[in-house]
Amino acid sequence: MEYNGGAVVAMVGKNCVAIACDKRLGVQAMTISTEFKKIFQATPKTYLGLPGLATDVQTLAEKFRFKINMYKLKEEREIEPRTLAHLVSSTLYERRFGPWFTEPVVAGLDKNNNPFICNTDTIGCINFAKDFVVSGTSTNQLYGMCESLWEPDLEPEDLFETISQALMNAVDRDCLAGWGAEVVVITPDKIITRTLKSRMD
Amino acid sequence: METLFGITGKDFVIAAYDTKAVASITMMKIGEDKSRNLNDHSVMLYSGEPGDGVHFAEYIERNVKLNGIRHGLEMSPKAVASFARRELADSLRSRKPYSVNLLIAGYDVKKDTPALYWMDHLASSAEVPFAAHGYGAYYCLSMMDRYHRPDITEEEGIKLLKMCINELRTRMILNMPDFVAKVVTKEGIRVVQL
Amino acid sequence: MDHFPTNWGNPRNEDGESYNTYPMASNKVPQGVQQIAGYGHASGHPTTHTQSPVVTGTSVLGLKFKDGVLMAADNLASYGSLARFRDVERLHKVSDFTVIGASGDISDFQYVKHLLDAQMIKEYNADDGHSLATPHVFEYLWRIMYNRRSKMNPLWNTFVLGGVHKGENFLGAIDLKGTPYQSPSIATGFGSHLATPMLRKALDNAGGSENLTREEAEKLLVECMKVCWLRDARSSFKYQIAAITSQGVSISEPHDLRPLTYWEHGRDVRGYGA
Amino acid sequence: MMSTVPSELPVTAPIEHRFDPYVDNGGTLLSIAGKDFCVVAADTRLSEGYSIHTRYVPKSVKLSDKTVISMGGCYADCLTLTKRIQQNMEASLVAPMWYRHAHGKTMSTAAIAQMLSIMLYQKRFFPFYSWCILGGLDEEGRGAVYTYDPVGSYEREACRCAGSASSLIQPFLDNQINFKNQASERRELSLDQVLRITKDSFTSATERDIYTGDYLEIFVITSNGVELQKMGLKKD
Amino acid sequence: MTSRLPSQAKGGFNFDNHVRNAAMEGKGAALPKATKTGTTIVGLIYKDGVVLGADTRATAGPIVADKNCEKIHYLAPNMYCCGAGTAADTEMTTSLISSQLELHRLATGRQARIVTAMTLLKQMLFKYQGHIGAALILGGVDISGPQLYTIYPHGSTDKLPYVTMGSGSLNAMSVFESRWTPNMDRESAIELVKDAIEAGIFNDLGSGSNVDVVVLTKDKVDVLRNYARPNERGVKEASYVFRRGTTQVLKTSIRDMVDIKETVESIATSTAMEVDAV
Amino acid sequence: MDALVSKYAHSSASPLDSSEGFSQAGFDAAQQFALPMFDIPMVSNPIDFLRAHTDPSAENRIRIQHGTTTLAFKFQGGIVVAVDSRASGGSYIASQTVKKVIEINPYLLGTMAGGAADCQYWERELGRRCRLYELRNKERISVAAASKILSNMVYDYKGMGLSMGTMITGWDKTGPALYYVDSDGSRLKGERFSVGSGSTFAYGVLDTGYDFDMSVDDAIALGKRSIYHACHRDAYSGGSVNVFHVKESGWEFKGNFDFDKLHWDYQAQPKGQIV
Repeated sequence: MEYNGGAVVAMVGKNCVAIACDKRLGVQAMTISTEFKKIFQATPKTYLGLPGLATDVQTLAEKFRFKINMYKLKEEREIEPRTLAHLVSSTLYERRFGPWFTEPVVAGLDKNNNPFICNTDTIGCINFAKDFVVSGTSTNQLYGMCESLWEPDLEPEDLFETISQALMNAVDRDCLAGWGAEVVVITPDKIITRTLKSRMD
Repeated sequence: METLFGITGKDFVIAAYDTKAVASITMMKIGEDKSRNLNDHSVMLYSGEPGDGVHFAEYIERNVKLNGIRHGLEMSPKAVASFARRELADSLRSRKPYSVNLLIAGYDVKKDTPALYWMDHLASSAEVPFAAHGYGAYYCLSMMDRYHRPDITEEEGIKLLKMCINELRTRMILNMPDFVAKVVTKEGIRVVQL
Repeated sequence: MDHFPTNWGNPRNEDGESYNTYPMASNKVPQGVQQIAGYGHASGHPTTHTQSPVVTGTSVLGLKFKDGVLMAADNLASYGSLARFRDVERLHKVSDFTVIGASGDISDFQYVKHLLDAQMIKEYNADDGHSLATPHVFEYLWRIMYNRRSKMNPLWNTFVLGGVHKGENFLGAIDLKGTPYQSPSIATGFGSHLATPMLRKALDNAGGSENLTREEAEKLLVECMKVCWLRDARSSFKYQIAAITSQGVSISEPHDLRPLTYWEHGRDVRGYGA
Repeated sequence: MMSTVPSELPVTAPIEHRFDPYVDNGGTLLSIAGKDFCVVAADTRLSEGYSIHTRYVPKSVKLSDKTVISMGGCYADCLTLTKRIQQNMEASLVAPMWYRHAHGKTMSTAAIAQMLSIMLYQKRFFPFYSWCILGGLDEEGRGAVYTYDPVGSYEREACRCAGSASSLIQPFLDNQINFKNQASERRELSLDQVLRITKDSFTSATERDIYTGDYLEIFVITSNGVELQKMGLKKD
Repeated sequence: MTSRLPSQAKGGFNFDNHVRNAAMEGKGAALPKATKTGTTIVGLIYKDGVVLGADTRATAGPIVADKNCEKIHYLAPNMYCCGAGTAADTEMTTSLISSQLELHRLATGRQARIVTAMTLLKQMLFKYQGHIGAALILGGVDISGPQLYTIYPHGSTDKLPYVTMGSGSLNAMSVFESRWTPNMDRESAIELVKDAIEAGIFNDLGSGSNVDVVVLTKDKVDVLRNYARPNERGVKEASYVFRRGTTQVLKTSIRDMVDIKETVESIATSTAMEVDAV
Repeated sequence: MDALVSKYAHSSASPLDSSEGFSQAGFDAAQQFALPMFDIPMVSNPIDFLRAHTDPSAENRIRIQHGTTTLAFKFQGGIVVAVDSRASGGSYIASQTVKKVIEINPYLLGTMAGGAADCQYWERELGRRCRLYELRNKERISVAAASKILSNMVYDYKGMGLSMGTMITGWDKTGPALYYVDSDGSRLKGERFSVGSGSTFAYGVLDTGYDFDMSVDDAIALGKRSIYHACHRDAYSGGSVNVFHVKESGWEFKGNFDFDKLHWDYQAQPKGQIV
């Protein structure tokens, strides 16, 4: 986890969800890239966040893309976020004794446009939350921020402000995360992706 | 200590490597080629565990060429990088993992853009405007930050590279022999002796 | 200097002496280093200390109530898993209004008893009209414990001190690392897991120790002792209770827990499921 | 990996080969400086491992009408250090004359701050396991917060949180007190606002940090002296 | 080039990453922690059945990862299982056994017995020699009456009228030892379980938040999720909603969702389907 | 009077466990000039003890804060000193506002890399000694002598876990002087130094942009820029940049520049020509 650094957070708002990540790729102390995104679109209204060891992030992103596409081909429908969460969980638990070093986050709207978020630990224990989930090297900082800032039923624009402030202030207290941030707000009728202006140290 | 550099510019990529071959405390050879041309528009530089680099690079080279012959299409740098990353990631989970750091420099003929991929021994890959491997990175990344622009010319690129090498020669405690640069453009791959 | 920041501030591995000259020859000790801790014996061999308890007592319980403080402890001193001494008194009267209870190493407890008694005698001899009250004994005991841990030679005990001073009830504990704390209820050793929930719950229900009568408190403490005996393998059914009120200290004769326990349902327990 | 079967429960008298003189007793403290006030707050839980020794132990001590010290970490070390500070405020370490008697005044916040740094460094090779925050008013009557690492590196800041939930609360303070990442909103905060932020910091931290909880003690230092407020936190 | 498709799950654990992870650990990289349930879980037998109880805190080190997780897992219609230890292990183990029990039920055409579940669990855990860190309390009612078992991570089991597990087990046990009696009625049994869990919640830092209770009798199972909520969050003193536009943005892209509505228009062929029945 | 003090200072000691952790030393004027006193744990190998408790894997880890990228260089107009302001404990950023230039006196500056407390304490001690030197000799101490005092003091504790990598700069009779002193006992006189985990990044920019004959403004800009680039690439450096200029009349503080602002300012500017 600490080798490459990085953080992901997801939050529930009123009929919307938001997921955000930092953009650093480091090798321990040295920053290599500031354009390394850790969230991936799984379906039109579901995103998957994968903070952790960069090589596993990339391998798993490919793996999940494959699995999600296979699901779509077999079932002739998009995978539901809740189903995706279980897919993630069993994929990770398969490696119970040699885990992938990543703690995935799933955020999206289900077919009835109800918000869904969850995260899992490295071996696939799902944590279904109704407020927010955090993951990566800045988890402590993010927990503190979200616990204080989050409130129920935020409109998409307010949710954007809250999740952005939570993420930026959290990674500003973490040596290994930061260097830019990206926020995706998913609402029933649009997806708003924003790149934040943040500290680059 | 081995050092690799990569710099992209307006219409080219420069990939440079030092030509040292070292065993234990002995310099075995100067003038070693640490690169492989994967196809007409991509080149791979490697450093790391002796032997692993050559074997891995040649393995990738063969497969990239094979792919090109089979499909009659040249793999883009991005495809090459994805393929190499996946192969390296898989090898890490095998009994005999390769331990190599890579730079893949290429020119995407279709998109008409240069591309540079940085990859470490754990198979984390990132597309970057410039990159370095080895201890040299600790001195030169900041210099590249300082002087690099997306639209530099090839001449400026070589100049920047020379500045970096010069810095290593002043600051690094190890003997820094010659570097060789490969320049990838739309026209193909050229070797530039520095 | 090592340029990697996570290594800063701590000795580096290469500082580990390859010539193995530790303990340092005294001329190598920097001039400014204070000798409170020394480098070991003059012989050149390091000082070694007992680093584990030998004969031990288990939990001590303490509870404040309306008019004072109750304490309880069983009479067993174990030697590993052997019930070695079955009539040891682990509650000791320090002064007219102070009782100390000890869990942990019994010989260390005896040493501390000696320290406290000596201190009390000194106070008595001074004959200046003052005597050390419970908070003062607590402070003294804390310094002893902290000082010993700082010398890396701890007294392997957790002490509970109960008393009454100027109309205030006092109940505090100090562990082998010199951590002092006070609380309306205290349980050491295994009792911290078993008895603490019961004591805290009873205090919450009563709305504080000032609403707890002596009868209620005593009943509760006996119940806790019973639970401790049922689940703590290093405990005994024989126990004593000490009461400290404005009237002074009274330490009871040993009581027996066996008549209070119920074993009938054990008849239905057979096997482990297979 | 730790499992939670009873046989592996921590027992208070550990059997180990090497004596570890330190223990982390948990707890969180913070201090915020205002224009003419300073707030020092700490929870009161004293824990070891998964056990709560006591729900109420004061982690902050009033040193003078202008200064309050708050400490977390190994409670025995913290309390010893506090006593030493109090002793030295009467009798200075360097020259054992009674500070108050020698100088005819109480030590100023800045003087205590420097003294504490030296006292901590004195134990450079056998450190006090304690995070200290010194809050008070400076000579001009402005709020001052001094923060320390365990061996005495110190700095004056606007606000700081230390202890087990420090990494949870500190970014929140950066955001709300120092207006980090929202520079456009910057304004002077009143005592009332600071107290609200303090309380919310602790209620939030209590939710997520298992070592923080029970009660909250807030010392408010103004030119009128030191005032203590208490409030309950969750007890689980 | 051979097919590079990721292999589909074959079942069983995959150890491919083990060598690499061990190598990384050897180089000093800290391995991430799995979520643990510090946990107090209890169970008791009363007059008509079994009551199971659990707290709802999941921890990752000193941090609460989930404030209201479910630790009482469904196994079969007549049995539930409380889990303590590594959260993923308890979750996966119980769901695996649950599906085996369902298959067993379908194969035999009978309600599964508690002892069957217990045996499946202990055999699985024993096989993994404690590496699967699940400490379980299994309770249910079958033809031989109410049953209560504890299963330890190494595969040993116990059969007792009242049991506790997890880091708060001793706290909860003190409540049982002082107040449990045989043949309790439903109300007092639930109350006792609640008190035992609360003893864990308030005295063990690994346990916290709410009390979940499941009551199993011969005919009925009552899942009393969040039966008691003794730890409501403290009310916030202020709202921290930011003024819109506080956060500085470099780039925005908005993608609108387009609803593709497929409407099927029926073509009027109303009479074609009529069959002359004459 | 001394007798009275010492009587009270000792009277409370009990014969059984005399030292209760409080200092009970009597007054001794010579102490003012002696090396400071430190407590050592009473174990056979105190260094092992300290290592065990400060190691990242220790159970109750004592996290000692550390500071990071610092540089100083000589040029025709004196010396420029530039530093970042981040202190981290592990990967947690403990502070973004640390003062890493220690003002020993109006003519001497020390920088701070390594254990923050080590630098602060010993450079404060150095300041005291420099003042004593001035009082005794009625002239300012030379930079060479000051750096030697520091080097000698910390060398006494070599191998015990101190970590200090500092640059002592100032202006004395010989003109501007720059010394690198570290806790291993190195003391180097030089023209251009950078210390800390981000130092390599700073060197890269500093070396390529350096020219002895540069103007004061250019020198300050170069120092600022070098630290900025180190902060950008190195995770353990950041916060803001503090710049000082040492000249004949003493040092002058040239300002504190927040990294965030610097970054977006530099981004807006055209990049320099490759020289």
